[in-house]
Amino acid sequence: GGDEAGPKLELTAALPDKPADGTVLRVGDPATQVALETSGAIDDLDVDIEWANITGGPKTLEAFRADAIDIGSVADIPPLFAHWTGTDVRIVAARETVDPAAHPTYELGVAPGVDVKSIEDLKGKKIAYSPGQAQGALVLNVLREAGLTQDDVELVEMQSVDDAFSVALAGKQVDVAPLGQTLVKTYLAKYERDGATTIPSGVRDDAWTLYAPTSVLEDADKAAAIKEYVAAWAKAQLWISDHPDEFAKAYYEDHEGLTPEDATYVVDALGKFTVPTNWDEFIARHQVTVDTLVKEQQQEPLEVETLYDRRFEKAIAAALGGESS
Amino acid sequence: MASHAGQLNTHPSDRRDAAVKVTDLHRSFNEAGGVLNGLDLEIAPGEFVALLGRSGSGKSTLLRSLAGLDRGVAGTGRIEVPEKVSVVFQDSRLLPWKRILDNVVLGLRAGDAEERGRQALAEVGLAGREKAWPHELSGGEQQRAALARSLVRDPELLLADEPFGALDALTRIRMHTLLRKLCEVHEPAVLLVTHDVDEAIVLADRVIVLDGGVVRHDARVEIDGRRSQADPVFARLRSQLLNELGVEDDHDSAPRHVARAAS
Amino acid sequence: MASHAGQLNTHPSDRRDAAVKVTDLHRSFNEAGGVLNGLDLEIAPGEFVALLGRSGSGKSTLLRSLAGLDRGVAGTGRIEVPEKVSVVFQDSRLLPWKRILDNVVLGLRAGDAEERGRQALAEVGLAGREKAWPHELSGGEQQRAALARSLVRDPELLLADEPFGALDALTRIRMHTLLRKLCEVHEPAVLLVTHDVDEAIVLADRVIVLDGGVVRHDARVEIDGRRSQADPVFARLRSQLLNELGVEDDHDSAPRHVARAAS
Amino acid sequence: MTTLTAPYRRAISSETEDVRPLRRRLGPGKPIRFGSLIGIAVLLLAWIVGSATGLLDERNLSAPWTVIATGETLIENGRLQESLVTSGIRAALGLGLGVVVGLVLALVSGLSRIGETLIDGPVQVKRSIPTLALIPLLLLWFGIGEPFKILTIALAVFVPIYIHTHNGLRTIEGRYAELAETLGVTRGEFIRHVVLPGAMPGFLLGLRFAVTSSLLALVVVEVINATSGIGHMITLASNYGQTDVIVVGLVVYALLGVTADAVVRLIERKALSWRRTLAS
Amino acid sequence: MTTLTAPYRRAISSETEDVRPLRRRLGPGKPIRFGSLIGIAVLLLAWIVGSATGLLDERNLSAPWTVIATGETLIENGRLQESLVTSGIRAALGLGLGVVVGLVLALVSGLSRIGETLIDGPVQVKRSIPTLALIPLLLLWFGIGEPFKILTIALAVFVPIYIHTHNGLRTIEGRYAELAETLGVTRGEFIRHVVLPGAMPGFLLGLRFAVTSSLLALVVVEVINATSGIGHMITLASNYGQTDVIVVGLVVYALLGVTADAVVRLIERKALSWRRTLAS
Ligand SMILES: Nc1ncnc2c1ncn2[C@@H]1O[C@H](COP(=O)(O)OP(=O)(O)OP(=O)(O)O)[C@@H](O)[C@H]1O
Ligand SMILES: Nc1ncnc2c1ncn2[C@@H]1O[C@H](COP(=O)(O)OP(=O)(O)OP(=O)(O)O)[C@@H](O)[C@H]1O
Ligand SMILES: [Mg+2]
Ligand SMILES: [Mg+2]
Repeated sequence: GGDEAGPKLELTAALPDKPADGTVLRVGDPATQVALETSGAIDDLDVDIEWANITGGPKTLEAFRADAIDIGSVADIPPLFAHWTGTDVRIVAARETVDPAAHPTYELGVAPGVDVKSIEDLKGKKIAYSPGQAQGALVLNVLREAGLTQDDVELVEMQSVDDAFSVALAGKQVDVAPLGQTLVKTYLAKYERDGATTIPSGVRDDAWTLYAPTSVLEDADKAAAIKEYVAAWAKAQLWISDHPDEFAKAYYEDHEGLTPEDATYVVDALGKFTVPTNWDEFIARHQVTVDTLVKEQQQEPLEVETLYDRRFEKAIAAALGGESS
Repeated sequence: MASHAGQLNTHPSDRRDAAVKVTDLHRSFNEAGGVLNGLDLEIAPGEFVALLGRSGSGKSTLLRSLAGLDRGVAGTGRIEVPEKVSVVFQDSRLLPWKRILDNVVLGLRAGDAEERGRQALAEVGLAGREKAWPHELSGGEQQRAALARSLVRDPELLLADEPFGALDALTRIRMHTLLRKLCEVHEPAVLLVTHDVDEAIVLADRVIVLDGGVVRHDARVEIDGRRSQADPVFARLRSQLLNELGVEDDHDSAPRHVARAAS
Repeated sequence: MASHAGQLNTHPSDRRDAAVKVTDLHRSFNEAGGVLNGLDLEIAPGEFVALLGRSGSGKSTLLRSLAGLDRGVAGTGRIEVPEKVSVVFQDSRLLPWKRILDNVVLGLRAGDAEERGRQALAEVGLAGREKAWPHELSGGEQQRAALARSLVRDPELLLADEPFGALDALTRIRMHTLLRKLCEVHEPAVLLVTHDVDEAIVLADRVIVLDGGVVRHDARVEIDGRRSQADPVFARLRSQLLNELGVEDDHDSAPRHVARAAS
Repeated sequence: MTTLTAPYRRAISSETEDVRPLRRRLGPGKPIRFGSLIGIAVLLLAWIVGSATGLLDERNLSAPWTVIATGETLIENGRLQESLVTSGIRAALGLGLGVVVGLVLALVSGLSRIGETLIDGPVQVKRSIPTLALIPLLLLWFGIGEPFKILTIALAVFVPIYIHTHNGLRTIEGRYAELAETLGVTRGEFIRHVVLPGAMPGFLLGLRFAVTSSLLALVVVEVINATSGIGHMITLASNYGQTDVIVVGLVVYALLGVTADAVVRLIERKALSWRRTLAS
Repeated sequence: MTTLTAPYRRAISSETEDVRPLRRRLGPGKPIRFGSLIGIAVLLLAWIVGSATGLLDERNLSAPWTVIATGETLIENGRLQESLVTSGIRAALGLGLGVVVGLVLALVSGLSRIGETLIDGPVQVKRSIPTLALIPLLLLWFGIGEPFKILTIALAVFVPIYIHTHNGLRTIEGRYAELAETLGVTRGEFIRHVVLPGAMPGFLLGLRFAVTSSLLALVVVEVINATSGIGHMITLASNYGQTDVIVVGLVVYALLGVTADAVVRLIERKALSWRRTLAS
């Protein structure tokens, strides 16, 4: 649980510079942890951090609600669902990929023998669709880009647990399913010879965020700690971009147990990261996604800007100085 | 020993009056009819009563009532029994998961329980079988182990349901002697069910016959000293009891076909 | 009936020679010593043999050998028995999950099985109890149900292990009569274990005594017609058998303390 | 004389008395009617009080009234009923199939050593492996349609049925098998009259587990290609973090589970009325 | 005379013969030594042959040799041992705790109707609810550290222990309780000498389920904030679609499960040697 709370801080008040001694920030962000440890930057960090090996939307949200972590690392969808289901959160950091078109997070896997060359060909196809997950939002975004509606395709509702999507493709249970980069590699390795392919989704899916419950940000000490953390986090993302081999080894190989080849592949596929010091575009793109979800999933309309705590935008900018765009 | 779970009525005036006092006892298992129908019975302290009766006449039912084991059975009546009651069940009822000696000393809280258990087993002729499992004993051996278990705990009232049914003549006589010896030392009241009229007369101070759910016949055995079948008193009592049980005094009186004997 | 699972040796020459033929039978449960030590026994077809013996002398062990139920027991010897063997176990062994009638007709493949079951139950005095559960019967009633189950299937060999142990005198006589009647009709070979010497003499063509793991004594009962205890031949045989069992011919001969009888 | 004569049952009429020796009862005594409902009521009360006093955070465990309100909404828009029907059919089919398979395997393996040799090991292997990890293989073999779901449920169900029936069967007292041998019954009769009734207590205990297994398996199978069903409802809600819907789902589970268990135990009491146990 | 005299056991020496009446055996007969290993060997053989002939697609179920190679790699870089140790400690602690809790609850609920009233209902509710759905509450109460993991395993374990022991206890033959009452044993002695040995078969069957439950629960708890462990290894591998690693994990599970089961069954045979059942 959270230790004794620090002084209360308005969400609009300026961020304090230093947390009180003994403030511990509980972070669910293993990739950054590894990056900081490998680069040695962790020694420069001024706050006490308690790392939790937790990532992904549902798990971080669960951990927030259980007051088990203070800040989590997810794509741009989980904060929306957190908001829509009544957990007040704020996005405190944002990351993009340098060349998103060449380094998509997801590609569309196409089942062996199914003729889909571009997203326009999706009409009439069976598409794996996981409503609550990032992959689900991606499918809706893709349909929007392709000028299709849900009625033009057959959405097969299933959760993207583990490799369920690639298995469903291999078994020709669905024609198309979004696959993360790690699964793309194994999927093609296994089924390319049967005629399996992947196509680019054509939509940006590179948004990555750090988010925290509002209650954490209202704690002056925690907020100060997060300010320090996001700065270190930003530098770590850039370090990752600059040291792909070291990161591949440290994180994907040693921490996640991939083979060296797979690790290299994943890092290459994900490309270089950039940490924007101005969030305007990032928020605008996020709003498009939100609007799609509002339209297609009948969610409550949302001005996504309100989910961003832009005090940290400045903190990140200050930390990075001239290092990033 | 039965623990003092309930209200403890001590009647100093009753003392030595009766060990067992049963008044107007009714028990029935179903609407069809009662098994015990207003039975009255009194057993003096130290008195040895043998209980005879047809198969299904309610002997075990009565014993279970006296032992307080028939909570679920419908009926009325008043039963007074001493605190320390020991029961030898009609089935030997050894715990199958305990070796013989452990079965015998179960619940025995004396310091020398083990030693007494061994001795009791030796007395019933099972020395050396202490470590056997119940299923490794013959029928008669099981019965003797159950007897040893009962005797080792010096009850005030011993309820024994055909404790010698599966024993051969010699072993049976040995058990009689043993039981009698223990009775002389500890003077418990005894209610012993048996089908053997001779056994009843040899062992008991009083023989009662259960029939129709009541004590139909109640005969004091007035033979002093050695009780022999040859004794005319013995023979008369025997004949009388057998009659009561519906048999004329001969172990077998049905005509036997000559044809069969010759085959 | 035991099925023809094995090699079927038909010896036409043996016919009517012997129903049971046991040669040099050894059985032991542990290294300590054998229970049966080279036992030889022959029973003619239709012959009624009563088996006496001390408790623990191996009577049940012998019966189980004959019934082919001792697969796990170490031993040697040759046993020949007829195909249709029926066993009355020392415990009544009713299936607790079947009502009495279902227990009796279990495995009976005659068309009128149910009817015959009912009749058998009536014959052992259990008419009207067809639908009772085994645990609702008294000890003697269970024993009679088990007897009915055995008799209803017309065996060539009946192995009965103390089938009357829990019966009162009258019921016992009735069962004797019933058993004898059935034997006359179907002429099975019978090996009946009993502890009651009188019963053995009354019922059997031959009485054998098991001791030390062999047949120690083998006496033909040469009494024609009604067998009465009063008959001197009966009395002599009785005395002789009791002697063989280690008892002098009196049901009880231990001295009885006067002090106790007076208490 | 010291007598121990506490009234056990009061006199039926004024004339008759019923005084029995009172022995300390060592068994559990008479069943309390609807006893197990009392425990559930206590649980419910704790929930209500906890929610009302704020001891239970509404975000982690919705309050009962929230759950009722959400439940009403779900019933109004028909999702709950639809889910119940879909899941009910799936669970029932899976349960039926699993019970039959488990029973047959248990009989074969219980009655012949060769059968046991071939069946028992693989079943132990199966039950050591998380069902979730088997899903990819099952998907490949059975597709993502209803057959996959029903077979997966059956796979979850057959294990407790098999183990319990096999165990129940193997622990039938040997003397009853001896008896059957001397009665010369056929193998079929032996199974019908001795093995099945003798293994019945084990089977019924297995059934209690099987029923809950079939319900729990719904959560696993309805993750894939399901558009309705209680498991689907819960999974979806937990992805969205809709605590109130999850709790509605859990309440439904609890209701189904407790009811099914009570039904099996009722069957148990009826079917095993011949037993004289500590409980009776 | 028609005799049925097939040799049952051959003569030990040339002089002694052993001819016994041959009766059709209705029980399962003598156990085959290491019988259950044969079934597993057959399974293994099917896997090998299937993989070699290509009937089993390497992409869905890695071939045994691939699995061995992967296993070697995992052992070389120490991941497998580390996972085994971490998971082993977790499972053992959870199992121990769960067994104790389950046993105590079963005794209280089995021997007193009031205890049953309060305990039995909630346990049935607990076991009807998917553990996955309980995770949020457990996280809230116990945090995300080791205590959470061990307690969650214990929660999964105590259910079969409770149910089986309770059932075993309640089905002890009533006549043994009667006997104990007439022997005037104390409640403690009754529990020690009658209840526990009488419920032992039930308890041991429950233990067989509890052991696998503790292993399976690893997959659930090691999803959350774990950095090593067999469950974590499998989850991670399936995130990345590493079929071979998954299968290594499953093989480890199968090995652990089958071994643990065999151990419990050995204990069963030793502890219950007094029984004369169809199996003996
Ligand atoms: N639990 C029961 N339910 C129904 N009837 C029962 C039950 N127990 C006993 N009876 C019946 O009550 C009668 C008396 O039974 P009880 O056991 O007392 O006889 P018994 O005199 O001991 O006979 P036996 O000499 O054969 O042991 C019998 O007819 C029996 O069938
Ligand atoms: N399974 C067994 N294991 C070890 N010893 C046994 C086993 N069965 C019987 N015995 C022993 O073998 C001996 C003979 O037993 P058996 O049952 O044949 O006696 P019995 O003559 O029938 O005695 P009873 O008249 O008491 O029934 C006994 O001493 C008994 O303890
Ligand atoms: Mg009786
Ligand atoms: Mg015997």
